[in-house]
Amino acid sequence: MITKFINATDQITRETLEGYTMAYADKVKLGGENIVVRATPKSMDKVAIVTLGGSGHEPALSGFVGEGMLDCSVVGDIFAAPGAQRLFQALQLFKRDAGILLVVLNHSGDVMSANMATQLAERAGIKVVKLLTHEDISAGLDVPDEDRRGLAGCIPLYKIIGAAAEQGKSIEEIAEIGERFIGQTATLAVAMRSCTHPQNGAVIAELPEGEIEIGMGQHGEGGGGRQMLTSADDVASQMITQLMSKLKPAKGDKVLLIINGVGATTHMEMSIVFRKAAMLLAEKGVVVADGKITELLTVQEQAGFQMILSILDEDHVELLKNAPSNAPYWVNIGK
Amino acid sequence: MITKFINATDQITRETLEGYTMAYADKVKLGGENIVVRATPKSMDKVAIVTLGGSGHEPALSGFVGEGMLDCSVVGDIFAAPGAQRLFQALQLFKRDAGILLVVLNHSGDVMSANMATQLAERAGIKVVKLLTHEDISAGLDVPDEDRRGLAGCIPLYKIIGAAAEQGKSIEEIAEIGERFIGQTATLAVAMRSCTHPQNGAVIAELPEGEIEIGMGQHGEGGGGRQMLTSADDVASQMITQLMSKLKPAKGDKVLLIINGVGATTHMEMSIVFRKAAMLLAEKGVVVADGKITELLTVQEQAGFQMILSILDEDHVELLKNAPSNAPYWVNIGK
Amino acid sequence: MNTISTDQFRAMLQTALTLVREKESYLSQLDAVTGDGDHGTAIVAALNAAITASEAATDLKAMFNDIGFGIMLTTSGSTSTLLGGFFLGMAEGIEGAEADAGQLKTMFKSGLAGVSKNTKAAVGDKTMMDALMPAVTAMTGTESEDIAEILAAGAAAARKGAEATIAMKANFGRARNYGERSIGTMDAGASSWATIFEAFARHTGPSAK
Amino acid sequence: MNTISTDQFRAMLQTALTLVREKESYLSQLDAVTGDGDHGTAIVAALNAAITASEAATDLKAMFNDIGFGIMLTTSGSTSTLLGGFFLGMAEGIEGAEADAGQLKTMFKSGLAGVSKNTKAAVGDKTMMDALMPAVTAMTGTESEDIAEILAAGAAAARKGAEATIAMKANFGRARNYGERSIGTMDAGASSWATIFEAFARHTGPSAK
Ligand SMILES: Nc1ncnc2c1ncn2[C@@H]1O[C@H](COP(=O)(O)OP(=O)(O)O)[C@@H](O)[C@H]1O
Ligand SMILES: Nc1ncnc2c1ncn2[C@@H]1O[C@H](COP(=O)(O)OP(=O)(O)O)[C@@H](O)[C@H]1O
Ligand SMILES: [Mg+2]
Ligand SMILES: [Mg+2]
Ligand SMILES: [Mg+2]
Ligand SMILES: [Mg+2]
Repeated sequence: MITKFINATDQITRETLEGYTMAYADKVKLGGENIVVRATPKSMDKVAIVTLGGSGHEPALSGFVGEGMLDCSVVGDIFAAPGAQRLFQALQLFKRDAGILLVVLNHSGDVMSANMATQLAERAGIKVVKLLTHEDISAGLDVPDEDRRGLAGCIPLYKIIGAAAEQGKSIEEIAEIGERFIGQTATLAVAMRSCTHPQNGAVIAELPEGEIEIGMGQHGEGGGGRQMLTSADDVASQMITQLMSKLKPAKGDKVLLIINGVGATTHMEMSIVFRKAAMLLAEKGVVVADGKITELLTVQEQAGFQMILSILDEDHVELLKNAPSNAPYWVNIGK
Repeated sequence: MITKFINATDQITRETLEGYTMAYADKVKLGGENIVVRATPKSMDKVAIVTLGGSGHEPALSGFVGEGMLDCSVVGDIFAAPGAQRLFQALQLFKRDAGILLVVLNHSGDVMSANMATQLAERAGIKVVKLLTHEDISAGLDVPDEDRRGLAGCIPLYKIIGAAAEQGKSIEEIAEIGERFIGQTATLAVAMRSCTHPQNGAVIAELPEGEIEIGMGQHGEGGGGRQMLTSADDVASQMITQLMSKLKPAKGDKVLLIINGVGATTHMEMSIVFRKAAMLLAEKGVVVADGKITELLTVQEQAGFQMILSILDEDHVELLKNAPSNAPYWVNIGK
Repeated sequence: MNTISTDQFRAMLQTALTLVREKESYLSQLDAVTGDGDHGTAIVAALNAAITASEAATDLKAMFNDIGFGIMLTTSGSTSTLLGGFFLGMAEGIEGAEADAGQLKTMFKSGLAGVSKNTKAAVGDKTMMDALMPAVTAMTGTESEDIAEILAAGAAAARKGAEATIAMKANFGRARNYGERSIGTMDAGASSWATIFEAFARHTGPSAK
Repeated sequence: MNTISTDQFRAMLQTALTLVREKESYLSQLDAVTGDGDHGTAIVAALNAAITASEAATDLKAMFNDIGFGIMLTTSGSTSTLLGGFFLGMAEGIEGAEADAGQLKTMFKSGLAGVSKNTKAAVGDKTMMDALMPAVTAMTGTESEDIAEILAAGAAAARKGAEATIAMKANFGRARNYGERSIGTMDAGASSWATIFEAFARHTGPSAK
């Protein structure tokens, strides 16, 4: 008995990518097995932005390949980083003097693949600079960066550095813009109902009815404390308070606030959560310069969401809001 | 015990709309209680496009208010059309010589509200033309239009007539473009796991594990036959075959194909379904000129999707793909 | 009881709200079977809105108009227009601050006409009309000049009509798509309207002043 | 048994696949407790890829290189780099078409070094290293020149190391976020690597030719 709209379980990733590139054929195509690239490549004199990650999180990560964002996403199987050799294939496709900026989310599979592939690339004379995201604060506010996972905060990062690359900035400049953004971004996830692994049907992180876990990662890995859900406002307050404790936005600071739904939680609920978080930011005089309520990075049919908060410098606001992008799942008209 | 991120159940609609308009404050705002309007209104010499519908379907319908799409959405409580007097308030806001095109989905609550409000408006000298959508084919291929529900096909319609209105076309021209699009659009929904009513917790349309119902409406109202889910390809084939039987696209025809997720079904699954449907269209020589895999109109946390197929005339392709739109949930750069 | 005043009608609405509230989740459950599971929520909201809107007026016509527009401003769903249209219709059928038996009959007939402006549904279609239409027929057909008796006749007919919807196939509303599968459950709207008529009758019956 | 050939190593991989496949869902379940529930799926996929990639080569170095790159091309997850790195490491520690006892020990030591290029994890961190490191230590510490005995020593140490992870707190991988809550379950990777070593030993043990 199956409870998902799938075919053979070992064909999920291939079929997903085929369907996706068919739907958005004027924007994206397959550049190799499990390698998604733009339909029309960016000019060779600009830095290429490449990322990697497991499937099962759609629209992430491939949904953000397109003009003004990513050049390429290299896809692994469900919840699994692509192998280093696959990633190396993709890096070979984007070899250029301007260099490749490789965005890696801090999960050990991704990091190990990226390191190995980068070594292979270096030997092949390919210039690669890595940018590691680690904005999850569930492990604590003071833990070292390497103990913090990369969550959906990578996606506004793609928008910002993608726009910078489109403008012809150098790889060093882009990396600096990106590092600065990562340093000012914090994410916290909450889960309510758990999900099943689409290949083996395993229930990942069973949660009793009515209970939530703040701090659960995007593969059902635990990380926080469990509690009964009392109200949207209560959860929103707890989360935005922790994010503010981490980032300490000052009065007048401009921020980006995203509520990223991970699956079964509705846009209705996410809007209610956004409302409370935005109100608490406003109380501190913090300005929500940009917001989003949507599914960017999902965890199968899990219920819950990730709350992403970033303090934006002026150049970030420009790149985020005023630069165009045309990736299937993040279209921006710009100014 | 609550299992959704909400606060008081009678405040859901208000808080949802507040959160939504906060997140996209540069695009939309509240123009009255439960009335969502553009942040910057369109000029008075252009036809206004207004729609109405219950909440609980987010991002529909208010997510499509914005430049190049809707001018206004009037929102009822969960799954309930707004009252006629509320709609009349909104029509008063948009009174203009060019007229108001009011898009109504064929559900009796919506139709009754719209009829009553239109009568009130006429008495007040407001020019209103109604456009009724009824693209659901679950009741059968040959049933009269009034027996067919309006499903998510209204959303590409908003894009097309919204673009036409932006170009300054007359209300008669726009209505003709819209009627032609509705006549060439067919939608079929499938449900797998049911959802709960967010206000009273009632389980709407319980479905046994592993069973699906093709033809279920967007409020859990039944309509089709139940069967075991065997594979994504099988469901996709059944559905696209029925849609093609209704519309009879000819070889070389251009179509729009949308897989609209209604809640818990993932973009991964929807992509797999899109793939098969697109392959079957291609086999018949039908050209997918535009596609989308996304959540436009949801049914709480229900699992399932709606498959929308439209045969596009050349003017539809232009308005759909090449005209810009800037509504929060349908941004299009255009040409 | 020979006349009915605005205050008495307000009290009837209160009783209706009380009785309907007792059945709120039952009504939503009926609606969940062939609709979207919210009729209990909707009818309670509508009666609340009616009571709030009824407060200002001093004569029946103004009060019914206020109620109709109040419902249609602040509540949603099919119920909003059906109940709203009913009260707007009532307003068209009455003048003054009190109604006698004859005026009462005209007023309810006019209420039914108000509903019929919004739907072609009739007896047999499995909607609230299966309660409302027989109720109005029974009321107008009653020879008695006693308002309590008239309302009692309406209530009995409404309940009978509602029961009859169990065996019917739905031709209107969300249930229509179920076709044959809609047979076997009472229509939610017919059930709630029958309850409202029962409340009206109970309020003016033997136990009332 | 004094030497091991490419064909024998291929047969050992087959046995490893068979044993791991028997435990596939158990391994995914272990991973579901503190990770993402896919280790069984991942390790089966990786061993399948290893077998496919092993077919062309005629000497051990080339074969291990093909296996390493094959795994890293077609499979995903932490397992891809860890197992891939292990085989690339093995390749660096061997020449020719056969390995004797001494070469076998060097080869496995070199395999461990290949893994260590990709992770700082060591014994006590609750990862596959808790199986691999003691296994290699036991193998290199064995006086015997008999390959079967060497592999048996490795298998016993790997299993003991895997068992020990139950009491450990995870410092690497997805389980790290669980902190204290990771205690009480065996690490999925340690368990699968122990099984692989058992397969190697079983294949060359008394029941093998
Ligand atoms: N077109 C119609 N004509 C008459 N009555 C209708 C019609 N549509 C719905 N109804 C009545 O309304 C009831 C449902 O009310 P409610 O649940 O409040 O509305 P909604 O369908 O908007 O959720 C039905 O049980 C039926 O009695
Ligand atoms: N950084 C690391 N160092 C050593 N071993 C690791 C590391 N990360 C993960 N592992 C091992 O990999 C196992 C999980 O493998 P698998 O489930 O295939 O990968 P993924 O975490 O990508 O889902 C863990 O049980 C652990 O033994
Ligand atoms: Mg994994
Ligand atoms: Mg409703
Ligand atoms: Mg209803
Ligand atoms: Mg895993």
